Amino acid sequence: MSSDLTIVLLSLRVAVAAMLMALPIAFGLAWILVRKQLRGRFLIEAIVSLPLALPPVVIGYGLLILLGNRGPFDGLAFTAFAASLASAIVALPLIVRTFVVALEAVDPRFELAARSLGANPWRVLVTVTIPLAYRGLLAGTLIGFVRALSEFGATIVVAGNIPGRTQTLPLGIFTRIQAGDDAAAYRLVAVSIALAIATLIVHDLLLRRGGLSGRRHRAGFGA
Amino acid sequence: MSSDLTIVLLSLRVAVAAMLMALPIAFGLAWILVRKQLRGRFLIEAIVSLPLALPPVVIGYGLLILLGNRGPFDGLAFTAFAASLASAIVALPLIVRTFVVALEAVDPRFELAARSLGANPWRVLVTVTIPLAYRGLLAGTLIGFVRALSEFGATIVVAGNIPGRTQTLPLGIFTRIQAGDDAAAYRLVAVSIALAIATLIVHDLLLRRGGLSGRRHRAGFGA
Amino acid sequence: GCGNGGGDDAILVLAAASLTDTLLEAGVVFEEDSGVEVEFSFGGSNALARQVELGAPSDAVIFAGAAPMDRLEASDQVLAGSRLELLRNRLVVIGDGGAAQLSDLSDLASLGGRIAIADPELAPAGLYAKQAFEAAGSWEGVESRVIPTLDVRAAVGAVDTGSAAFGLVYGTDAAVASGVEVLYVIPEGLHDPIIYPAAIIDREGGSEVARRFIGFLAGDAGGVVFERHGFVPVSR
Amino acid sequence: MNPDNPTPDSTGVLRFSFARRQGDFTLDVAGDFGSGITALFGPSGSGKTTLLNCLAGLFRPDDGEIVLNGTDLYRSASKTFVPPEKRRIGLVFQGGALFPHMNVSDNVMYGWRRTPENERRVDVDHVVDLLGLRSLMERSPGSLSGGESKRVAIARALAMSPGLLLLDEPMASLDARLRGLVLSYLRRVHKDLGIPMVYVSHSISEVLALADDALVLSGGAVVSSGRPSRVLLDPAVGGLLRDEPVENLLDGTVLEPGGGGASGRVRVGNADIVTPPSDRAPDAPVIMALGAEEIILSTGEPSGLSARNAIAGLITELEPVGGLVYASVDIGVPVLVALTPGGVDALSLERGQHAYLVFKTSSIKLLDAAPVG
Amino acid sequence: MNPDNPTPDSTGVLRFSFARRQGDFTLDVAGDFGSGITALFGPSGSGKTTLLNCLAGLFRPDDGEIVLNGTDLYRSASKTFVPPEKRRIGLVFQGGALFPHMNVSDNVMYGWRRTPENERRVDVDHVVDLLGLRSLMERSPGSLSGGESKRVAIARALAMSPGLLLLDEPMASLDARLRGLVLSYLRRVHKDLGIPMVYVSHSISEVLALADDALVLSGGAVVSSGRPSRVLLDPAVGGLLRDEPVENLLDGTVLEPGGGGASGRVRVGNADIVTPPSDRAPDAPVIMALGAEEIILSTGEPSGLSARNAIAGLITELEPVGGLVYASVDIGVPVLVALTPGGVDALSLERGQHAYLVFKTSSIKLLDAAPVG
Ligand SMILES: Nc1ncnc2c1ncn2[C@@H]1O[C@H](COP(=O)(O)OP(=O)(O)OP(=O)(O)O)[C@@H](O)[C@H]1O
Ligand SMILES: Nc1ncnc2c1ncn2[C@@H]1O[C@H](COP(=O)(O)OP(=O)(O)OP(=O)(O)O)[C@@H](O)[C@H]1O
Ligand SMILES: [Mg+2]
Ligand SMILES: [Mg+2]
Repeated sequence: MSSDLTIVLLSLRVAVAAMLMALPIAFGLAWILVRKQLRGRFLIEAIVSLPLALPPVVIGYGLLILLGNRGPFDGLAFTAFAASLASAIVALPLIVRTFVVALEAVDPRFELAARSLGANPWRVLVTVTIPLAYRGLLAGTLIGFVRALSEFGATIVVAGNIPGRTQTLPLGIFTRIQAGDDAAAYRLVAVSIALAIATLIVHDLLLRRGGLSGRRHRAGFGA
Repeated sequence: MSSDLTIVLLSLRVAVAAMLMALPIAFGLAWILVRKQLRGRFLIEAIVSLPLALPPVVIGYGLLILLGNRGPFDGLAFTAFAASLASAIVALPLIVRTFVVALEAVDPRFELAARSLGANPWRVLVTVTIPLAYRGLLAGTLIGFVRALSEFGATIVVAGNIPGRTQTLPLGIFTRIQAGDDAAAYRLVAVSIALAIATLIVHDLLLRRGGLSGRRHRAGFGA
Repeated sequence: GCGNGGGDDAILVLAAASLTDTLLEAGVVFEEDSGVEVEFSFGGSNALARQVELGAPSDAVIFAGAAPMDRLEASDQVLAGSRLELLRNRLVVIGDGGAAQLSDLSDLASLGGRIAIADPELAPAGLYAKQAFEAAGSWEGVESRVIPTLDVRAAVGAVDTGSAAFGLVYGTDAAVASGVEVLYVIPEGLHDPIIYPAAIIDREGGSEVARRFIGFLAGDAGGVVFERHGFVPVSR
Repeated sequence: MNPDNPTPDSTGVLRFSFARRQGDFTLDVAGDFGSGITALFGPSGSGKTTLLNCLAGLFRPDDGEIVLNGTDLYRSASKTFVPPEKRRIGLVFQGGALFPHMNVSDNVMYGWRRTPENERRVDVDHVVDLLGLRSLMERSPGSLSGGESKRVAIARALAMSPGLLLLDEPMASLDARLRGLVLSYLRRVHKDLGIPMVYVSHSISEVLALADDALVLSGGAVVSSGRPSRVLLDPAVGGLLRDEPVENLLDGTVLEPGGGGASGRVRVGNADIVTPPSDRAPDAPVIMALGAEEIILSTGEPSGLSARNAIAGLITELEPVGGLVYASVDIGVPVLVALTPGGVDALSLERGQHAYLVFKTSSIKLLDAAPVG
Repeated sequence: MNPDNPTPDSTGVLRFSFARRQGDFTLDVAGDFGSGITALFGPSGSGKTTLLNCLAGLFRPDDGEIVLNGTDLYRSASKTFVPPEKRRIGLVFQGGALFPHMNVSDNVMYGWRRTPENERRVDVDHVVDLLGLRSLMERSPGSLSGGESKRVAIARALAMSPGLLLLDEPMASLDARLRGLVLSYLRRVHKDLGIPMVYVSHSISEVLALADDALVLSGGAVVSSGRPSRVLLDPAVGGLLRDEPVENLLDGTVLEPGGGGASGRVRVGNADIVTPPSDRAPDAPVIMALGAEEIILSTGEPSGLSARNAIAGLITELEPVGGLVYASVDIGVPVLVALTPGGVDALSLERGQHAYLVFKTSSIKLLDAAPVG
């Protein structure tokens, strides 16, 4: 068994990588779902929701087929990348749904005002849409990250349980429970909880930084 | 093995029961997080997020200790109730976070306007807050329900995998994979996907019913 | 009986997931014989043992290996003297279609490619596989290429999809998987005997029905069912 | 000024004296509102909206008291705070605050539904028709124009038959025709149902056309209050009103309604005044609005003027306010006339002197001409 | 009327002819806006805001064309649609639409930052001071009062130095003093920077004080357009303006500024007119606003009147509009006087007759008195 520290560092690396993969895609999809009146809309919704509908182990088998030698992405199974990918896919629907709720709350009037002030759609996205949806986007990221940290079923199937290489916190905990090593399991559970709380603290700090947004109407009845 | 139909019906029953437990609690917690400036706020946030931070199997073991022969709620382990409870706990953080995002987007000005028009806080909740947060609340419910339908790790530990009594869809899929009966496993995966899509369709219908809400500012720049 | 729900005399048996089909079938036969309903909860053997330890309701257990049963015995969960050996299984090396037959387990050390085994920490099958490598003196040579998987099925899946070149799995699992080929049957002497033990759980003196059911499984009627599914009943 | 209402000097309906800090701004006010219509005005950012929100219970003061008809709505000493839904105070929000998830009809009926049947005194159908909302009833607020939203907000607040009605710039975005209609309807509602009103406006002519009392805020403090005509001449207020005309509001009785091209006649004080035609019955009470700047003083009897009115009176006061001099001329009732210092000098006007008020028929507005509510 | 601008009849800066349906309402308009200030008015719900949104590119018409300075902004035939950020059209939203996540300063600077340096022609610091926003710069829009929000919205639109400025009721919620300041500042900006403006207002005196042209909408269609004085007398418009006074806007030159208690003097046409004091330099051009209803006609030379002005002129027209008769009196420039039919009869007024315009100094407003921008 690898040391607790190795496990924690690996878990963080895997979860961060998962977020790097999931967040841009999630934002793009949420944006399309909220702002575009596509005909393929429902299909996107369905595909995005799938990973939520299936037990992670099944997703793991699906990924194993994709990443195996016979699949298009030969040789990626049983690597840290596979673990990140599994986490990203499992976290994606949660992130997308939360992003959708956050973006739906943004009044398009502000986006139009920004455009009439000379901002092109990209600028509007960066200066208006994202800041206005900030709280919700942060919440979605939090959910996604914490979910990625706790991902087990898909990961162990597609990435295996290789200490030091793919054994993340949940896998480590599971292994120790199965082995009857309760003390070690409790230690890792405590570490998981600590990590989640640390994430929450960072989230709250970022929220406070994001200052004004989300409080838009709290203060007065003037305007 | 029990029939596919039995499994589907049981899964639905378990997931619906899970929602009945989780939704009121989730709404209450989200409401407190959004509207009250409590000192215990962070504690609530942390407790609510925990089930997300831990692998479901760990939650399952925790519940088993509570519901098992040696716990305070003897006799509840390995029942459909245990399965519902497990699903509810695992789904709760997702629902709460989405509800928080949805409620944060509700302008308190409308709530105050309603109160000045003679509505007490409960009426305001029912006639203003909930309808205004409708899209987000629905999204949270959708996420929670689909997550409950796909819950595996906690369920198998605390409710067992008893065909006809606690074998929900994900457990059924797992069992069939173990038995090497790939065809049956694929069939159940297909059923899971179909259920998720049906849920999405219901969600979209309800959204359309909820009509006005969420589109509040789309139409004009008049007001 | 003291399982829960399902009627007063129904019993609940926690059993290894690999026995699912077999036991459900045997359960039906037993029920027709005795008029008593048997319910099963299937899972990984180690997980089942943990569940019993933590207070899961159960009347009998059937595991895919001795270790979990040893643990339950050690913690006095099992009715003394009720343990018996029900079935045997074999460990085999599988490979994807093209690989050549092996003549010895140590051949794997010289061939390249990843080797999937159930995680020795998680499943008895993994333990047996590790013992076999160690006995063949090639554990050091292959350790870095070993992929510990969730369970035997996942090991089969890894080979089936080509993510691993070889796998060490039970003969019964290899038999039902279509895309893999048995390359070598590992001699039984290389590892602890692969025995499926059964026992009665020690609650209020143990369930009489459970005793009868285990007896049924160990007898001729049960043996027929097991053989039909590729197992070797110990009683034969 | 409205004979149906007790004088504003009698016990106020609403008494308040409280402070509330928000950021750098502190609202620290004391005063009372009578059972009539009170105009609340003051520069942008002077605290008008904040005051109304505190009265309605949407904001909580830091300290002080608010008493409505002898009942404490708020009192910091006893920690009393009556929640907004128990106050029955209607509020027309400056920004509308229409419920975006309900159609116009549900918005209007929201407060009505929560009013006990025996307290429903406002005819909602009539309000809807008068405000021109009938064709909008099924529409969503998001699709309304600015003026349409404002009108829905007014209807919504009225439909709850409030015990006190607070209106925060209800006329912004309304065109002249609607403004006239709404003004006279509010006056009618007040008269028929006795609902006291507090009315925020930046238009002094609007205020004068409607209000029995006035209260002026500046920088979060009350700088003047009392009868509108007195408040408007208050030197403390002068600077705030620059560029705004002062208007006389005179109680009168219709002598001849006129019509078909003929002018009407109205008796005000001792004088018969030629007015635009109206559809009022003879002997109907009427309010005649006449801008102080639209009256010319003549020392001799004028002739050959297109102005139809030349009313003899006695100059009782001459008061310089800002750059102007206001003369109060008694014609049975006092009438304010705005003069330039140069004009006063040129005619050597002084107190006690007789003079004619010269003004045109078209300078007159007759108020209270609304359809009956 | 403004000598700096080409006459409105010359090629318009902005030409439009398009239709847009929204729900039951259809806006179907054609017209043009000149390089001056155009007043857009019409009843509530007539389509003013919709028109502005289409011009700015925030709404897309269903059909038709919009051409700015010869460039197509929209043309359905060629599927041309220039996105709003490329139009450089500033829009002051009726509802403000301030960015809630930025403080006031960032709101104001938003468009400025996106303006190429060489196109920045508006002095933002000056706008901020003039609109009284300096102390609000760090505040969040949610904490602003109604009038404060409106002012920030004006500053934000100006700061981008737009090529065309659309103002949707910018004066709602502003008190009289601010309204005067903003009006004259806008006029100044227009004159100095040549920014054409379209200005929605419900106040006719505001319109007249500011506009070179007027366009009247009703029910989604253009019912009249042209010079304000002409538009206001258009019978098609009459019904929409009921209760609103008509105002004369006369170009003049300062003769004496006055001050220290003394009146000023302004030359308008052939006449020297006694005005309120101003701080303008002698010979400065000035606009004199004088309500048509505030003028009395006298057939003989009047005497003993407090009115300081009695200007001789010639009646060139007598036109009945609504219940009134408008006389156009030539005093070098035409001046409109509102009369009652009764008054016309009593003096037997007719065209070609000589008459005196009698009006008070205090009836006069001098415009363009803003601090220099
Ligand atoms: N959170 C806050 N921090 C600082 N100042 C605030 C805050 N909220 C309100 N104010 C200030 O309080 C003052 C009073 O606001 P209020 O809305 O009552 O003004 P108002 O008289 O209604 O003005 P208007 O006529 O422009 O609507 C304003 O100057 C406003 O900027
Ligand atoms: N989605 C819609 N469905 C039906 N009617 C609509 C819709 N959107 C706007 N309208 C109508 O279009 C008309 C024009 O609206 P607009 O906002 O342009 O009016 P406006 O002239 O600016 O009025 P105001 O002076 O009251 O602001 C209004 O009557 C409005 O109700
Ligand atoms: Mg206000
Ligand atoms: Mg509008």
